[in-house]
Amino acid sequence: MWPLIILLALIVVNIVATGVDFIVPSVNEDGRLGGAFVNILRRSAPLLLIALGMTLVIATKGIDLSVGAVYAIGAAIACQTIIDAPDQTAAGLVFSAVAIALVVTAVIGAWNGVMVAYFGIQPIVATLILMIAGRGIAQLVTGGQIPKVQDSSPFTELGRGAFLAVPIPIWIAALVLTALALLTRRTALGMLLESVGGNPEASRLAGIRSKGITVLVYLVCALCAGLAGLIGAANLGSADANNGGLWIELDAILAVVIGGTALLGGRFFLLGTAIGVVIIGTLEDTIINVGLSSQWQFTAKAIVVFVVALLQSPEFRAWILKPIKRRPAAPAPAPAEEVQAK
Amino acid sequence: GGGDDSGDGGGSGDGLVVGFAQVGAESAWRTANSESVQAAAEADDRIAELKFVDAQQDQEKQIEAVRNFITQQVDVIVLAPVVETGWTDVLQEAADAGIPVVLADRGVEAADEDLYVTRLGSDFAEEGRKAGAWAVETFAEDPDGTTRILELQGTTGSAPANDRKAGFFEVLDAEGLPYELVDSQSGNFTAEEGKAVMETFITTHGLDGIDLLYAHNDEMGLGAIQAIEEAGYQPGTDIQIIIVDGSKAGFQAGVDGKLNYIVECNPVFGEQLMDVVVQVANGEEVEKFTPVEEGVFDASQFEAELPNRKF
Amino acid sequence: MPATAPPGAALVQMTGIVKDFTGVRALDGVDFTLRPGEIHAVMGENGAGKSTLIKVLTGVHGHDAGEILLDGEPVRFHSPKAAQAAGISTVYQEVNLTDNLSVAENLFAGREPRLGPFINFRAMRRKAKALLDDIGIDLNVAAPLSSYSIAMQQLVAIARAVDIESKVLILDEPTSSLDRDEVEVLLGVMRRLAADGTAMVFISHFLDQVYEISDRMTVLRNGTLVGEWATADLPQSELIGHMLGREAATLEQIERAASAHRVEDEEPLVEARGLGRKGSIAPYDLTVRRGEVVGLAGLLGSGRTETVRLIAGADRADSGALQFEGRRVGGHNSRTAAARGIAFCPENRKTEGLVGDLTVAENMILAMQASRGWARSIPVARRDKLVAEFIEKLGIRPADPDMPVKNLSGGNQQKVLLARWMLIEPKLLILDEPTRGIDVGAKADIQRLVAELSADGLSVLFVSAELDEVTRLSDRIAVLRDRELIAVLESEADMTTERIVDTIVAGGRES
Amino acid sequence: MTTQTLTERPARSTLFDGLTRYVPIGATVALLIALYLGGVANYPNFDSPQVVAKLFIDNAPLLVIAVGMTFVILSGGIDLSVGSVMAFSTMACAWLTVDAGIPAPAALVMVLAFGTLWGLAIGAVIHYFNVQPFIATLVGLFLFRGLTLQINSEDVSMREIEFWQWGMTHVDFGEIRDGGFWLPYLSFVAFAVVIVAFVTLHYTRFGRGVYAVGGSESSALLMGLPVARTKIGVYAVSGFCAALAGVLAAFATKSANPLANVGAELDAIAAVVIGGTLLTGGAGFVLGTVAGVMVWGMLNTLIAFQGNLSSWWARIVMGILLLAFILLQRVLARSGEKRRT
Ligand SMILES: Nc1ncnc2c1ncn2[C@@H]1O[C@H](COP(=O)(O)OP(=O)(O)OP(=O)(O)O)[C@@H](O)[C@H]1O
Ligand SMILES: Nc1ncnc2c1ncn2[C@@H]1O[C@H](COP(=O)(O)OP(=O)(O)OP(=O)(O)O)[C@@H](O)[C@H]1O
Ligand SMILES: [Mg+2]
Ligand SMILES: [Mg+2]
Repeated sequence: MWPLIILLALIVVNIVATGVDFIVPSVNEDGRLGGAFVNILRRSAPLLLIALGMTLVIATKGIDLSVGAVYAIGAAIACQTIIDAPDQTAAGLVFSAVAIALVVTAVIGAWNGVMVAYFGIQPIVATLILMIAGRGIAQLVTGGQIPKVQDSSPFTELGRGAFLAVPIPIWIAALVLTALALLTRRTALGMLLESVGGNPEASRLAGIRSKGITVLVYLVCALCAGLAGLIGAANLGSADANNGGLWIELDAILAVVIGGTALLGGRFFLLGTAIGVVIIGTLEDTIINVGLSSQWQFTAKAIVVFVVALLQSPEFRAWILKPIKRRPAAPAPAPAEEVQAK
Repeated sequence: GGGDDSGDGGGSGDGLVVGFAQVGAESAWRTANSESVQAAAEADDRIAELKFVDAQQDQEKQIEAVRNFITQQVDVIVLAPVVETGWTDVLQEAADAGIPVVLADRGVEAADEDLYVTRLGSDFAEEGRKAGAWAVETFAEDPDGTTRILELQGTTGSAPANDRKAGFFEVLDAEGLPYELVDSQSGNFTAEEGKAVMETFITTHGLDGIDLLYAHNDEMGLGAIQAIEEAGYQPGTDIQIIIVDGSKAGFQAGVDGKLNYIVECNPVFGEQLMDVVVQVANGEEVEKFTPVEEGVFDASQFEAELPNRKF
Repeated sequence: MPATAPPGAALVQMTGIVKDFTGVRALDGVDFTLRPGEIHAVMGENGAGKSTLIKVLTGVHGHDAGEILLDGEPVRFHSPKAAQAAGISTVYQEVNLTDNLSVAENLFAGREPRLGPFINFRAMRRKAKALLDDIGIDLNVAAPLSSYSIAMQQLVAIARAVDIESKVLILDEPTSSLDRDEVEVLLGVMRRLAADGTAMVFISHFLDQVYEISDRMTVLRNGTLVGEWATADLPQSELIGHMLGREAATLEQIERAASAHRVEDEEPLVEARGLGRKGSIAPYDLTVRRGEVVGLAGLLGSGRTETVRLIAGADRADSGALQFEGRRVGGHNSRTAAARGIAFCPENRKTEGLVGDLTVAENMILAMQASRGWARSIPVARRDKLVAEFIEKLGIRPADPDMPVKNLSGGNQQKVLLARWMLIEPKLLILDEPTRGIDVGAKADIQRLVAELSADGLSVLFVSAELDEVTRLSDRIAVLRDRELIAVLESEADMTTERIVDTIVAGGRES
Repeated sequence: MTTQTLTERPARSTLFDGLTRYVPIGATVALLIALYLGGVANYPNFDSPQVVAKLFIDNAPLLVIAVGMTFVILSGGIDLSVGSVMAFSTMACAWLTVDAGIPAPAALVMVLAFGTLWGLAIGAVIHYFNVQPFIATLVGLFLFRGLTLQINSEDVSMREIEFWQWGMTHVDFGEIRDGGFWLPYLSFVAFAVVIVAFVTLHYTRFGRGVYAVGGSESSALLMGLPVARTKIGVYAVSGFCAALAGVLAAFATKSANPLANVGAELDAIAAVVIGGTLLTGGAGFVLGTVAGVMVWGMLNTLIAFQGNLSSWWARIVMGILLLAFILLQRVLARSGEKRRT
């Protein structure tokens, strides 16, 4: 609930700064929806995909630092495959380029999962390996160049096109969000994930295939990252192995946590993550809209994140409200000392 | 025991061992630069081996690389410094070890002048000035009086971003061009962010009435061009665009009429660098600064120049 | 010893204590008085609010209304540390130690002997050794606490609390996983402290212990105060009546259900042949027939847990073979075991049993869901029905299936864990200390349930530190000593507490 | 039965009990030595003692932040702000001494005090408001990068100020040209930090409290340990270390760069974890962290000596070396560790 309030506040700030045009979608000549907020959503799609995958990983008490590198690999493979072909506009080619990219990223994810589940390596280290090597692999694929796909290739539609007036990246992100939500909430997968994250040993003794689930989760996360890379590359028509998705893992984790999922595993909230992503996306625009210079980007982000984090903390709210609620001089107990039998 | 110094210079008889501490691989420009240097060293008989280290844009890593070259006792160290300051000690160590240092691309602060032999590279402020000069010329008689400018800066705090900005506005101010800097944000030298920032510029300020977009490199410029097209405008016509660098893709965009002016920043100076390195190793006199040959190109030259582009 | 208030005056006086948790009122105007030098038992069913009362007193939880006086002075502690500083030393219900540190460090954490600013490890180990010797346990004090069983850890926690010089010592179910001998030692220590003038609060579901040691008792029910009595004035049956709010007649000892059917005739369900694991349990043979209840008896650390974990597939055996329903079991692990119908309810509910963040309902259906696979989730209606049924059957309170299980009282958590395994309708139910921390009423319910299930053909293998419970429920008893299975007692005559103790002692002599 | 020995004592050596927790760090050190010998066998001049000394010259600031990070990770937290705090501290040194003209020693004290205060503040937020450490310190990561850029968006030189020369002053051990090596003063500062950290973690109540809180915070609270002080304390230590690392960086380069140390927090975390400390808290050693930093530096040195790797192959090889290292460490640790039940 708090993230939603913050998001609304940000939107209000933007509306005050730039007028209601900010939120009201406009219709472009070619019938596509445009406007500031739609653009934010469209641009946030890759981050959303990654953050969704990350949510699942975090639910199992893991973390995936390699998503940025996987993003770059997905983008690199797709673009390189396309530009290596004689006819960049062939639909079949684009289809196979996308398929190859997704298969490779899935394999990478499975690898991460195996390292964590079967070799018992701490997730942060296991994925650090690919975080370091992954960009190298992406650069290897592109030979250090930035492959540029012809604008006429159907591939670019993935990032720039629209379906029923709504930009395709938004469709993809919404679809994945719905699919994951259904998959985790309609089946028992969500509960099993939370169980593995909450208490792996108890889960094992209860007969849960915790290793299989762990591998699956990392696989899905990498797949999401690969897909995000495809959208990013399609949007630009090019793949930048070195900078594509750089530090996106931090933003993704940030979005997950803003959305209310704890890094300690257990309960996860896909919708919360989505809101977190939109907050981050809106924030970047807000800085420009209220006329702050580039130097402010980091500082403003820090402030907003801090406010969200504090508002989400019941202890903070109690502390702030205390002087209002109760006036008696008797010192109330410091709230943080309450032990919730953790 | 460390008495075994047989490596001294890696067999000075058959050529030089050169250590090259490169900034990173952060852009196509940089990759082209690395490849040019590596290829030139490979092809050059006078060079026995090129030790190449990529510091991933981190000064500490680069200093570490230089120290490693010193320990390896290479003949010449080539350094492409990430930033200008902070090199005194490590350059002094190289001097103490009797290894000459050549700077490539960016420079170091003036006070360290005695610690390197020569610098070969581009002058970012000059590139900014070149861009500024064209802007002044083009918009001298702007019908509405003031030239309204959007700027896409490079990575906040990096030398090219700072100098290209400074050089550009230096000329504008000096020439007295009436202008308004409508907005200026960092696009981190990447197409991705260049596009995103441009989209926001468009929604915030609109494009009508904006005269000029100045992008500190190709990638950002190309990203911005897409954003402009997607918003339904004609880049190069509805808004004039200057980019710095001049990659193939940049020139292609120029040929397609999507941008108006390219200030070259040439990464392909490997052969020039090898000549300098050999001269330095032989103790010959060299100039303190050797500029890389760079040009400027306007719409009339794009077509002709495109085939000559190497990156 | 700290000076005590004049006789008769209250050392601790709590009046009108109210504590609300979101949705639950755990304490509702409870009064509690602790007098100097007395041992005061707090009694009540699972979830009555005993632990909460203690936690309010010692500053773990703040309270919403009421007053606490210590030595006549109003106090409100902000943390257990403050309470400790004021002379209240506590052993909380769950073992609350840090098992990554050594035994000695746990004993002295926060009050390590020092040389200047530095900890004197040598002195600390020496003192730790002495302290443990004092209560009769022999551990390697430099080893990490995690290498010891939950019972051992409980003893360490008690030793720590006892050693902190204090005027009030609070013990919240300290004996739940202890053997009778350890209990004896603990009671001895308590008597000694009482003689020195330390006032004590004692919480236990073992009525005989309570009657043996306590001077007075306060009974809680459903978060409210029922009353306070001198132990001598309150007969056991009346106490139970007060606790449960109903007549105690239902609590008659349960007849051994085993006598109802002849298990010898049944075919074996499980046969372990030479099953063993290096460094953990010597190879053993053990047979469990259909419908049979086999109890495991032994001292702490004798290897009972290890024995059943091998059969449950929780650990991998490195020798021997296991037959289930006449077929040899290969690739045995928790998952395949559950699929075959082997349910294992582990002894440490906090670390091996429950998933604290999940709800009661989710924890209950976890094993069932795991055996169905993730794709086939249990239909909501079916799930609600099953969960409601077991909440009812086991008397889980509050009867809210959507409450995070970590917010339940200890005993109710245990019941949730039991429910999880009963739900999968197993063929073999392995229970490791199933009645830890469960109140008298519920214990009787559970024992009856085990008897009933076995009458229906379910086999049960169970471990309990309470020999009475073992003898009462079992058809046969396997006796362990020193990580070896030394005897299986079959005949009616053999299955007495005395025989078991004799066997353990003799077994040692013979080998 | 008497109460002589109530419990049975499994046949298990006490020596082994004590040693199991040293297995990961033992494995790390053994592999480190193997890496070094591999380098010596393959590259000329790798046996120069300066190769080892260099690990402590170039990585001195990393070592210092990694030590601070060790405290935080042992307590079960994480500190992502160190890289930015470090860059900010270097920039603050430059700003205070070059622009504001404050005497350098005073500036140094101010910067260190700032780092500590920041740690205290964020620790208090984490503890009292129960904000996840990852988020709270991520705020620091953004905030101080932003503030650094706002102080100055370009690099600043401090060479004119005499004081900053101190850090790189050499101490020579033997004749450098034939088998000697040198270390600057700032390496000794880093060593001092390690020693103090080691003693604090292992021989003081605060240090043991860090392990206890990392093992189980709620238990530590119920045991009556000063949880608040410990949790806030570790962030203060980390903040101090980050500021100190910033000062060391100022010494090392006599310049401040607003974009310095991006990602340093990950390097530090990696070093800590490679050194055998568990990210979940409660288990690990500060000496393991030293080994972790050395591994990190050694891998970089190997790649530099190899010298013919393109940018991408360098990354890939780094990844492969790290992978091999971690897998081997894991295998060694597993075979050494007896599975407990
Ligand atoms: N942190 C919490 N949040 C919400 N409810 C809680 C919390 N802790 C305890 N409760 C509730 O308070 C009530 C009293 O619990 P308490 O632990 O005091 O019982 P108890 O008498 O100690 O029982 P037991 O004998 O099982 O240990 C229970 O209904 C329990 O669910
Ligand atoms: N006296 C002791 N000295 C050392 N370790 C012990 C001792 N007693 C128990 N342990 C350890 O405790 C662990 C648990 O033992 P185990 O579970 O086999 O005991 P148990 O018979 O199940 O007893 P209980 O479960 O009642 O504690 C074993 O790993 C063993 O190493
Ligand atoms: Mg209780
Ligand atoms: Mg046991």
